[in-house]
Amino acid sequence: MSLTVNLLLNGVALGMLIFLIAVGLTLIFGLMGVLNFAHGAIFAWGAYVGWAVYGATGSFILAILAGTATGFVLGFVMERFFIRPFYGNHVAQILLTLGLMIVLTEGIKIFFGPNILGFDKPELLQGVVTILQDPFPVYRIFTIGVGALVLIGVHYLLSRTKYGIIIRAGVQDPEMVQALGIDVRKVFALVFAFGAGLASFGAVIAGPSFGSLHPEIGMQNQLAAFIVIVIGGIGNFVGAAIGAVLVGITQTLMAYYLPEAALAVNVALMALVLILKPEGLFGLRR
Amino acid sequence: MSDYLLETKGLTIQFGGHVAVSDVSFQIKRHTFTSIIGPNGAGKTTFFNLISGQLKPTAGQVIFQGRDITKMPVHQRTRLGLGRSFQLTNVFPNLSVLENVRVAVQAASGGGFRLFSHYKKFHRYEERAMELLTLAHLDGKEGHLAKHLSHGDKRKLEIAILLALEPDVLLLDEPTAGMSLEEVPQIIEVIRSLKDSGQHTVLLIEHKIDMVLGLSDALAVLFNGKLLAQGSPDEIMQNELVQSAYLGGLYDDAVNG
Amino acid sequence: MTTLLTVKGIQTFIGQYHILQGVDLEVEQGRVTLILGRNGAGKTTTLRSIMGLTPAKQGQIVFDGEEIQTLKPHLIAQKGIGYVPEDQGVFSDLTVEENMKLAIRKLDDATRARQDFVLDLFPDLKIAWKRKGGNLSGGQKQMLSIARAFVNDNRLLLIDEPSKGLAPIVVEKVMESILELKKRTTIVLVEQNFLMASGVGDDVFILDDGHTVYRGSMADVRSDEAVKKKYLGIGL
Amino acid sequence: GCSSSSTGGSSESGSKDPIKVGVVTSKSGALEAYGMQEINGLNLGIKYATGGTNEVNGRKIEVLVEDDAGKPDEGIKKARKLLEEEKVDILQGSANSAVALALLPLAEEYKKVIIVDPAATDEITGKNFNKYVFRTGRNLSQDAATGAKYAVDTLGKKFFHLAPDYVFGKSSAAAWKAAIEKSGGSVVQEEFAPLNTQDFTPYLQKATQSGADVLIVTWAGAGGASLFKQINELKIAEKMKITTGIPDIAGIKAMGESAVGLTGMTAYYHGAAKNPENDWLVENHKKEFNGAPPDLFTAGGFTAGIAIVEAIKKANSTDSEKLIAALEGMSVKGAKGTYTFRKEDHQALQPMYIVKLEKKDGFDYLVPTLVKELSPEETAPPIQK
Amino acid sequence: MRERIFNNKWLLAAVLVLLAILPFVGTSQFLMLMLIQVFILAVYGMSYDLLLGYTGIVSFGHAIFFGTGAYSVGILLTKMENPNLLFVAFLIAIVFSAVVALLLGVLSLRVKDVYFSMITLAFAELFFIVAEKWSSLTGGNDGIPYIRVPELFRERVSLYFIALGFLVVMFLFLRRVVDSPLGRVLQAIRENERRAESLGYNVLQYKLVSIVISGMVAAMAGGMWAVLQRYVSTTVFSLDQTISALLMTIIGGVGTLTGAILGAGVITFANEWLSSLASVHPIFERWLIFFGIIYIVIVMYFPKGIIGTIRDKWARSSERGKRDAAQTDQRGKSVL
Ligand SMILES: Nc1ncnc2c1ncn2[C@@H]1O[C@H](COP(=O)(O)OP(=O)(O)OP(=O)(O)O)[C@@H](O)[C@H]1O
Ligand SMILES: Nc1ncnc2c1ncn2[C@@H]1O[C@H](COP(=O)(O)OP(=O)(O)OP(=O)(O)O)[C@@H](O)[C@H]1O
Ligand SMILES: [Mg+2]
Ligand SMILES: [Mg+2]
Repeated sequence: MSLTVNLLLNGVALGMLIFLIAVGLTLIFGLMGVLNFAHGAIFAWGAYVGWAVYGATGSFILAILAGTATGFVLGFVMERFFIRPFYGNHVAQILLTLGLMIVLTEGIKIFFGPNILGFDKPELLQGVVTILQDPFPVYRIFTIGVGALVLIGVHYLLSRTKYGIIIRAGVQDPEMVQALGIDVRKVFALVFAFGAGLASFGAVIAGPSFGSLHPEIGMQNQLAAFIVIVIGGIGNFVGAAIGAVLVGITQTLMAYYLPEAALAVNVALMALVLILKPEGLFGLRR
Repeated sequence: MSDYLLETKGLTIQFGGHVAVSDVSFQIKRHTFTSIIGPNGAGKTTFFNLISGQLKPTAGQVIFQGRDITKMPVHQRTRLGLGRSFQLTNVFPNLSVLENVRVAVQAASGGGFRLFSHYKKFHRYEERAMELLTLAHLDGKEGHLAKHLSHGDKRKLEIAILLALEPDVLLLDEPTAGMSLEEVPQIIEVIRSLKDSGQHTVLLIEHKIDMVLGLSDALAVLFNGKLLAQGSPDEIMQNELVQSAYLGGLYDDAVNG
Repeated sequence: MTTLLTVKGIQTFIGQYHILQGVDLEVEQGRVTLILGRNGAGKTTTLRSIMGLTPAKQGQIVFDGEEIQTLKPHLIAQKGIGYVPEDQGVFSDLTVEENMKLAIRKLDDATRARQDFVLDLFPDLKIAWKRKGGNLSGGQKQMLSIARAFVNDNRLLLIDEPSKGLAPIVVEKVMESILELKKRTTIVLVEQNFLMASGVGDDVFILDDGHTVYRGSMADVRSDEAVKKKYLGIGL
Repeated sequence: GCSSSSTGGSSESGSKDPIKVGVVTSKSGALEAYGMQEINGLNLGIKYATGGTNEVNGRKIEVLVEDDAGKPDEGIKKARKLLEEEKVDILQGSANSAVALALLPLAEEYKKVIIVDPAATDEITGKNFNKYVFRTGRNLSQDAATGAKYAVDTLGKKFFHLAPDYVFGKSSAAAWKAAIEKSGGSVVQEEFAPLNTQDFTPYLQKATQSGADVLIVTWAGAGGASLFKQINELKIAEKMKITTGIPDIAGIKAMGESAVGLTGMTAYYHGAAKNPENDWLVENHKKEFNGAPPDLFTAGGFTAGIAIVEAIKKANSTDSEKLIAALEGMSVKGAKGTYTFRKEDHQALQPMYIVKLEKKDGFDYLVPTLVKELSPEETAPPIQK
Repeated sequence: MRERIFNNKWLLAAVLVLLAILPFVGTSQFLMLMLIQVFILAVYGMSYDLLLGYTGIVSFGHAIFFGTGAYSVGILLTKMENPNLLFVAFLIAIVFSAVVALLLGVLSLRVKDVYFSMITLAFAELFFIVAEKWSSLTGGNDGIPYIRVPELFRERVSLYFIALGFLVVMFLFLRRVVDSPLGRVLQAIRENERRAESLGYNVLQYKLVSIVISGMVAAMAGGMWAVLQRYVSTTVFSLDQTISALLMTIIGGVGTLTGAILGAGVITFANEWLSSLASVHPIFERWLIFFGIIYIVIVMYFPKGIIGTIRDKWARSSERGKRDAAQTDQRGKSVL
């Protein structure tokens, strides 16, 4: 019993971590439809800048702010100068964002070196609490909490403001949105930057959880982000969160009960979901 | 074999709580011209979608040439001889106008999987496609990409594609909407010639009542998904409800004069 | 009478194609100006050029004394110009409600009143309020598109073939409301349905092959069989 | 294509053409850092063995480096380029085991000696050996022999092994198992986790439940730091002993405080080796690279450089057959002391270390302090070819 | 006709003649090696273009076929006593990959758009994982070295001509496919799947045919790759392998076939050139960054790929009257 609870809790924590990694991408890929292969690189930049600021100031809050700002600015620049002409053009997006991914990743190696770097948890969030006889790290509770807050915040933003519908409409027919008097380009730029900011925010939170950083860290987690979005149903923000938790729990349980297959969990789960439900768990049939 | 070429029995489709087509039983004789009228949202297009297979009914049957085709996929129905045009233009945007029609001609002659006969050898297809383009007043535009056509021209292309399929039954969904005043009569002529040829069975959805009256052997009226009335044009035009709820005052002249 | 919109010799290219080769319009305040012409004449492109969607390369577009031909579409729209495109431009992933919400520029009491008005005009939309735009019938899409333009306090409406796909009684209602709206706003109408066009139109411009080839009043056109025959193919 | 370069004619000792050493290793990709250590070590080794002249028998030694980006296909292309375009006399590489394995047939095809380092898979001097292959780097069995002997002697008898789920992890586990059983211990459970695992809790839970005394962790790459942080956080050390292969300095640094007191084997730490060659290496490395000391794989590169020079001197030629004859059974003095290329499989037997990570003033990482040095014979791997 | 310039018989024949005399004018062994790589990768890229450019489906699992071909040939050549049975190995590889393609198509084609991309990616990952885990057969990450091939395939010059011939035959074959009635239907499906269906075409069947043809061609390219490298490892199943097909096709221009050939050339030579720059100046130590910049520049200045964009420019310069005379316009636009 306690083992199962412990595994489930860890699964949820892992899921929330994946959600934090994926949350920015749910906007950029899920909502705006941009196949952004540079997302992981933005994530990595957020983590590295967060790491550097944390190391320099010792303040985790400052680290979060700086990391988030980095992503926001990168996202803004990327949208403004590169992505903008290519909305709806997946073929061009693939090439473009792969190029940006390489540039950003190499940039990290130039600024921070190719070696792995340790990222320690802030004092306050270290240690474990005991849940049903098993130790459970405080930081994971923190992760779950932050994930939940982000989920609520972004959900609120999308459902209570016009941004959600402007984007959905703008993806289909940007001209018509403009003809309705809305500066769709500005909205897209902001949302893209916001998505990138969320990615790097998630990165600073995830960094101490990983314990270490390396330049490929974004790439390594990018796939999982795409996977949970697809499992949840592209464009469904809450679906992505549920997908993430599902992946987290499955991963943890498989690691324990069927480790031989652990390597294949993510993709196998995605394949299974899509075969059974071709538009993802909560996706809309188009 | 039954007397009817096409028949629906209790055809029904429900979207969520909304019954778009409700228990429609409807028969069409071979080589007749039937028009379907009814207010917006009455279920006319949905009814077409059920016949041509784009949608699957929640209840009821579609019977074609005595066969139950309710579960048959779209492409097989087309091959059986059920062809349709779409209300909202539905063409191949990045193919040339000629190629749009040519692919349809090719479909009609079943030449899809051939690999080792170069398409250029299919002069017949191309010639046939050109004939149809001329018929639809699109000659001279065969080289344009379909997406570059003006709205009215796309409508014409839609008709040319349908004709290329040489179907036994033509399902026409507002074929002339958006076509210019000048060309509407000519397209109507094309449709009339189909009727006169005695080879085709036509089912037409149209809001242009004068056009409907001039062409149809029979009229059917859909209201809120239900088949309200079916009969000769004269009979239907006498119907009070049709007059008040569908036609309004504007068309009094057209009907009576 | 004041001129609200003047289009002077605009030339518009789409890609490499020279579509408009000199189109002139003068739209008087409080009147319904008709643009007629055969398929491919350039009517839609003219409206799109006014909206800034396919900007004119040469020529002038003056709205209320201000040149707007270089402005971005959203700024043009914000000047109080509403647009009903010929393909309806309904957002298929959004519900009718969201489509309306998106269109409303400023949600005040007057707008709410206008929204009630259009929903009374098109009760279908009320019924389909929570349905996705993509699931509407052809006519319902047309209604939604018109409703989006009518709901704002626009000074100029550009309407591209509104009658297309609408049942006769609805066409009649739209005509009535256009005649009603004329009191508050100005309308440019592209229409192939001559019955409708002649019922509401005041001034007429006829385009052919990217040029303005005729201008006159509705009464002129109605009585001028030669013009009708030459450009509109009617009166046969 | 194999006829093109084997009779290059540059093997006469009177020739003044430079001797070309072609290096194929990772200068980009996941193992970039290891590749750089290897290259720096190699250059210093040649410099050391030639007394700073970079010349042997009157000929200059030229080192040509090509980037394999961690991809075997790329490595093959680069090696062919070096062999065909540059007509190199000797190959050296790679940081990546797969690349190294892919290069072996090329050495045979072009009849050129390849000095492998730091790639560690046993197969290089085992199943896929050919006579042109020599290795200065230690192999997985040497790692295992080192760690296992110490662990069985001092930590416990029953072992749980956690390793990454791919060939490297599997071969490591097999090597450890063999070595542990040889020393009289037993492996009660082996678990393989995906290389990019983020949450190790399920695996660590299994370890504590397995009844083993000792947890062996074999982990290459970035996940290691995170793994040790979780081991620390979940207080696994209170339940069982832990041992591992100690990574390079960046890796240790990334572990942070979590690894204090961790004991394990290592192939090299600059503070552990005590010999003149190492002293020279440390001094000159620091001089050349802003005070940075040589790292885990610098030693192997350094020794490879020395071996190349010594072999050429001994053979008095760059002819491959003569070089092979010279290298077989040859001993060179390298960064860790004496390395001997075993005649049978050309694997260099070499000293190995057990170290303990300790906090020390003046260091921003836990310093590996020598617990025990094992002799080349003690850690000699089985001959597997 | 201008838009056919890149399919122009004479131009292509000239290039072919040039390539054919290359080995006799003192071309280095290494340059020939590079060209052999280009030829083989070009076939792989073209096979992808059939899916992406002509059928309009974005597969993220193309490596499955390349890998299947490479491993089939690699393993069979290692196991078979006689390397001269090469063609048997190829035959088996082709049949095997056709079966794989069929199964894969049946499983994934019911899924649409990006979902299709992702499910193919999932299958590719599964293939990769199986190859990693089944190391007794595949050598896992370490791979299979020492693959024996017939002498004719070892000799650089003869291999050069074999690879060139392979490219030419595959190009002619694929061009025939895309210009055949079948190919035209595929393009119609790309443009508007639902509409093609209502014309009476069984869309699923056509897509399956497309995947199977594409898969078999890719598998042959994979087999040739194994022969060239005489080494196979799991990288042939990696996402990178798929991405390289994508890159070659997009850089050259989707829906052009010749674009994939050019793309293969650009990538292979740019890679070689940039990675060698590091020895010229330390500023190029991070040479990958320039690779990234190349991608970005190509997208910005050749949004439809090099050949796609040039072809468009040509079309644009022609007068309006004859506009769009091209049978098809390749979409740089969304295919997902
Ligand atoms: N997929 C769907 N989901 C929900 N409602 C739908 C769907 N498809 C159609 N409807 C609704 O069903 C009704 C019938 O639509 P249909 O398109 O058949 O009307 P129609 O008679 O063709 O009207 P029009 O003359 O305007 O084209 C409409 O009210 C429409 O909103
Ligand atoms: N995107 C485009 N690219 C190229 N040519 C175009 C494009 N859109 C329209 N055209 C061409 O421009 C001309 C004018 O088109 P426009 O849509 O303005 O005509 P229209 O008068 O509105 O016709 P309709 O009555 O059919 O709607 C046509 O010849 C059309 O083929
Ligand atoms: Mg309809
Ligand atoms: Mg128009």
